[in-house]
Amino acid sequence: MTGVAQSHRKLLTVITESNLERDIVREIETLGVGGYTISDARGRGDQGLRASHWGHSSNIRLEIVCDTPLAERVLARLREKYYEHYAIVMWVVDVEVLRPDKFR
Amino acid sequence: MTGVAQSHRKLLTVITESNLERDIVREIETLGVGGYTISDARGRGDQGLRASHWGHSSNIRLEIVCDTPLAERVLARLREKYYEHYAIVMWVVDVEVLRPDKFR
Amino acid sequence: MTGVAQSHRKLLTVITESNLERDIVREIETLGVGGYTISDARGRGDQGLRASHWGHSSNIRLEIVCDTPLAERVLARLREKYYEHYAIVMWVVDVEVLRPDKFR
Amino acid sequence: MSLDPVVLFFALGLAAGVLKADLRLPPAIYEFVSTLLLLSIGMKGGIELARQPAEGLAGDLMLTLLLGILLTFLAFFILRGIGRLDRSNAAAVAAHYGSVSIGTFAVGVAYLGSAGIGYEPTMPLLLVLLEIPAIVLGILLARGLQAGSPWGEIAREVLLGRSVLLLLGGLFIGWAAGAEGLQPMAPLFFDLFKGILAVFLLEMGLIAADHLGGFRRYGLFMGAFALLIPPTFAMIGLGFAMLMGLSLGGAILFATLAASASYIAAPAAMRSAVPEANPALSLTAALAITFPFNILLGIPLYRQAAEWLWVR
Amino acid sequence: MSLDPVVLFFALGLAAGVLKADLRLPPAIYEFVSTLLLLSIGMKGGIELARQPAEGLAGDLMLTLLLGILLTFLAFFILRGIGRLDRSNAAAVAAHYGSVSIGTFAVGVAYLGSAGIGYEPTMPLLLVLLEIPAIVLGILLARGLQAGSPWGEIAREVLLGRSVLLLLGGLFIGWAAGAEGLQPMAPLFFDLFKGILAVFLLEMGLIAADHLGGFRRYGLFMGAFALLIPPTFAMIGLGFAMLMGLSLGGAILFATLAASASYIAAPAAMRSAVPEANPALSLTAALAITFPFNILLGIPLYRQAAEWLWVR
Amino acid sequence: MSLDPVVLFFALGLAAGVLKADLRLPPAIYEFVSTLLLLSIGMKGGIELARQPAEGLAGDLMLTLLLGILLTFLAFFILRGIGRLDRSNAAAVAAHYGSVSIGTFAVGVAYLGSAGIGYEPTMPLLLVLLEIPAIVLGILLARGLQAGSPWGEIAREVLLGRSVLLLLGGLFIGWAAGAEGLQPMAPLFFDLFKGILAVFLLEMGLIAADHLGGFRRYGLFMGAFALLIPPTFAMIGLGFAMLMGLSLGGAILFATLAASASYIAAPAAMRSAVPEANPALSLTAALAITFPFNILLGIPLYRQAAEWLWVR
Ligand SMILES: Nc1ncnc2c1ncn2[C@@H]1O[C@H](COP(=O)(O)O)[C@@H](O)[C@H]1O
Ligand SMILES: Nc1ncnc2c1ncn2[C@@H]1O[C@H](COP(=O)(O)O)[C@@H](O)[C@H]1O
Ligand SMILES: Nc1ncnc2c1ncn2[C@@H]1O[C@H](COP(=O)(O)O)[C@@H](O)[C@H]1O
Ligand code: NA
Ligand code: NA
Ligand code: NA
Repeated sequence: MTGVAQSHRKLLTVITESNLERDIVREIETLGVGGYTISDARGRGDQGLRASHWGHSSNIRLEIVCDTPLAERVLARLREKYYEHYAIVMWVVDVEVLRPDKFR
Repeated sequence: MTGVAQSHRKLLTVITESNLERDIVREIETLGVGGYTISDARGRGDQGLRASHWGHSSNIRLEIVCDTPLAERVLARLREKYYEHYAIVMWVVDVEVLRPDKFR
Repeated sequence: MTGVAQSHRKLLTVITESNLERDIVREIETLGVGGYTISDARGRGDQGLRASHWGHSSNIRLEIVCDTPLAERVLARLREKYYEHYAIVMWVVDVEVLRPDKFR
Repeated sequence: MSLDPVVLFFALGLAAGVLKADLRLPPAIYEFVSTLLLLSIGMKGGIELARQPAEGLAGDLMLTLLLGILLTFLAFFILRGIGRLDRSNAAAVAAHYGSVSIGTFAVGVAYLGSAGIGYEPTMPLLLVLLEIPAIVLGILLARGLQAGSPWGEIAREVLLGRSVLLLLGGLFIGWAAGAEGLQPMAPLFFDLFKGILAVFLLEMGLIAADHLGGFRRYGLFMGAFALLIPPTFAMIGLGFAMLMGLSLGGAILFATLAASASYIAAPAAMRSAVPEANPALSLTAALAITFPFNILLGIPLYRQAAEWLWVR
Repeated sequence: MSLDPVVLFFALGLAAGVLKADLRLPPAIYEFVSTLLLLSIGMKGGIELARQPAEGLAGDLMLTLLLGILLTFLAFFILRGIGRLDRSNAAAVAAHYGSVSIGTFAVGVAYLGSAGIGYEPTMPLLLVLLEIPAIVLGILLARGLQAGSPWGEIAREVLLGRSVLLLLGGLFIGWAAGAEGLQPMAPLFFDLFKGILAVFLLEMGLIAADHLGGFRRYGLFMGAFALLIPPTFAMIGLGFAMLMGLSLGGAILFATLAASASYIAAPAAMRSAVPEANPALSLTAALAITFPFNILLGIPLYRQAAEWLWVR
Repeated sequence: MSLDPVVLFFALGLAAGVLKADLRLPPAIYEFVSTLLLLSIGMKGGIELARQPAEGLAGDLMLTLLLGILLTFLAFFILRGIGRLDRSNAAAVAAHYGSVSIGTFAVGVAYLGSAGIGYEPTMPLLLVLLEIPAIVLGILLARGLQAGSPWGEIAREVLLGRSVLLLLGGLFIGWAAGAEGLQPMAPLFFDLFKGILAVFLLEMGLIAADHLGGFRRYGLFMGAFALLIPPTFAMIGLGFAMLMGLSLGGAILFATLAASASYIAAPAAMRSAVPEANPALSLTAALAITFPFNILLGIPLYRQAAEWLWVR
């Protein structure tokens, strides 16, 4: 991966229930996440179809670009807190960023 | 790519016409895709601007995390069925996931 | 990264203020970008929370798949024009694509 | 031959669209507004139906189906013969023009309302029936009777489409509950009808403006087609209306239906069943020319023609 | 025991949903429509309250709280004892049935309006009060008085929930401005009420249809529970209404509240406080069985029972 | 000096916002509601205009432009001189206060309606004219007459902005169709006006609450500025209203316009033309202080002042 930009970071993507938004945002901010992006989504997974136009069963798509240690902490925390009872899926990608200072 | 998470998978992203949603979902489920995420999008490509607020010409953004063979099957099938006549674009990224069992 | 698809490109993701959409699209089209995808988003960063349901403070999420030189030109141009005064964040990922001709 | 003020909203939307000004309403509002219009139209019909049961309905339905088939064939042969369009595109465009536009029908209903002219309560039913054969025929003309055609899926899409279901649902509710039962809902569904139609037309003006540009691309023939087919089909519609013995108001609405081109059901069906046809071609014609022509000039024109024939 | 025509819209939505037809309105419209309903109901109550101040309110409020607690316990023990549900699921379902459904209440209000039966202006207040204890109790039954429970957060969610706030806000506005002050707003909030309710019920029909499928999964007991609890709870509600000395209309509404099951506040609270409970179980029962039962059969039934008891 | 009940909805929104309760309506509804308000206001003006053609309009327009320039300069020098703001921020805030708020104007219209006071039909035209010079001047004050300024783009944004176009479009439709022609649309555009305004104000209360927090950051001077400028500008507006020979109602509305601060057109224009200015600074002042002040206290106050001057 030769860089068009200067620094390497992790992009953590989380798909989960929209009703968790408030809670999850509070959680990741406590862990030190300073920047994130959220958009609305629908989908299917082990918990079945989550495509209702209704609050009860729609998803959000949360993206966090940060360094590896923080990504690991966030992954661990979300897994521990939500994996058992909620619809949630996470994946991680390597990204290059322009201004590393903006992403811890 | 050293892992914050344990396993490697492919993330296939498809941008296409919203009116294909029902059809494409049926198609990928037939191929064995058990999980996917969809959000609404707009954009421009070879088929021109697709940014109308109207059903006729808006896009969806479909994401599937799965193993390489399944990604290849999905790519091949969508290419064969939709490339000729529909607005569609696809790309693939390497991702790390926490629980490989959730992604075939 | 062994290829399920044939060619390598860069995926540039830009998160920025929705009111810049018109302006940024004009800018990247001038630079030669032929295809892009936009969706609506909210989030937090150095400029604070941008989650109002109101036009003033919501975000867009812009994705461009293109070759490395074009990605570099777009990055440089957006940085120069918007970094100082606007809420904006960008990152780059390596992607594989099926039909390289669709992405410059 | 005066215009109904509601079309001024269409003009405002068109002007804003041409100036690239952002008057666009969110899609959610467009859907809300069109849902209310469809339910209103259906309910009005249903209430009348409960009052004065339709006679000779079977014959009218047959003739309506026949008209749908006739118009689609006619459009197809003109497009192939004179326009030299390839088979798929000719079939797709023909399906649009053989089918109907509910927005145009709503303007017709408002127009008759202002003019104080009554019409048959079965019109929403005829509308639904005129929407369908053109779409089926369009697909047949494009693909023949191949095995591979997803007929089941297409039937679902057409018969259970939003507009068909809301119209028929409204018709049923109006019929079952009657004028008195629906009295408490009248403020939303009947009193607001024309205001809601105004909002709808503002939006249609913006959408039409989006498609105006398409014209330079598709040239003179398509422009002439989109402009001349409506009055021609309207006259054929008047002929059928005579055969069916419709009232003056019914005849005007029936001609309006024949003259109108679908921009919701047909495009969706053609996109999935005839993907090789260029969707922009049909939409440009239907939205940017035929729709404005019908609501601005057509409807008053068809009224004059009908009056000339009916009140002789 | 005649149906109000507004439920025909529910039937249309249900039919469309079962046919998998896409009549769904965008979520934005659903929120708009429910906001208007909540404000209307609150404002109506507030206007009456300003006119005839409530007497003996404190006693009514106490009894309402008591009823909420009683119904939740009753549901819980039936679910545990007869249904053999595990503790979390029993508690979650009990919270839904001890609490109330505002949509059901709105249909009750429309029903009384058509029938020309008045009711106490304090009903919206009792509604709010009946919404709350079941949720708190549901959490307690599931988790006990553990230290870890996020009570602060839960209190916030329930007390500052959209529906509670809009109802109380409307009540306050109606009380402060009075009928005369709100006169210019009557066209939106009062004249459109029933039309808006029709749109809301159309949507509810579609949502109910989505959950119908759940039933094969949860079996006979849950079906019977969702069908038998409403009339049972309604009778208990009538008993309390008698104790409180409510009017005929007030008693019918109070019974309707007792019979109804929450599908907005309770699901949200249970999801965050009792995550191990299966949310589909409660929602299926409340939305796909209890809600339709109440608006189609229940309300006229509770009216008959109340008339029998009140007009003796 | 009594409040109009419609502001109770603003208070409800504000309270909910401060309590961080989620009463927010989807953006689609906000746009729908504001579109209806803008069209209504324009149409009302247009209908009156058709009835009694405006005399001496040219003079009024000139004076309105002049007022816009005067207010912007005044605000700028106060912000620079007393507030010690840097040039860009002073210019941006000045543009907001030299321009107008349509929401405030709508409350003024409703207020006069309740009070039974008439006003000149040209007010929507003056509104549009007062919106523009402040924005242009604000950019000039920030950047000087540099070559690089995207004037074309800015002119587009301001002149073809949603609110300008809807107001002028409504004005034109009202003028062209007249009261009689618009009669069938009155239920939506006129009867619902105040209810729709109530929904709009509920939302504005929530938005204002979002910006309340900004105040601790920007300190005492900005608070005082946002509170004292409105009555000051209102008095200057009354002076101009006298020069223009406006009626009592016209003068109250004109003062209200002068007192109001833009929170839609100006923020958008400043963000793109003066990006170095802090957008939160102007918005906080305009939304969290000036808007509430004007609708809660200002309008009744300006009325008293106007009555004192006009009815002497
Ligand atoms: N393999 C996958 N690829 C993409 N998105 C997924 C995948 N699996 C699940 N999701 C998303 O994550 C949400 C929750 O997943 P689950 O917990 O498996 O129900 C689903 O509703 C989907 O939107
Ligand atoms: N290079 C690209 N980068 C990102 N998105 C693209 C690109 N090209 C096309 N798209 C998206 O894919 C859709 C269909 O593309 P096309 O088939 O080229 O018209 C467009 O409307 C865009 O949303
Ligand atoms: N570390 C991050 N990860 C993901 N998105 C971010 C991050 N930082 C900022 N953003 C997004 O970019 C927008 C602008 O960022 P900023 O310029 O830092 O305010 C924010 O509103 C977020 O939506
Ligand atoms: Na036709
Ligand atoms: Na209950
Ligand atoms: Na001002």
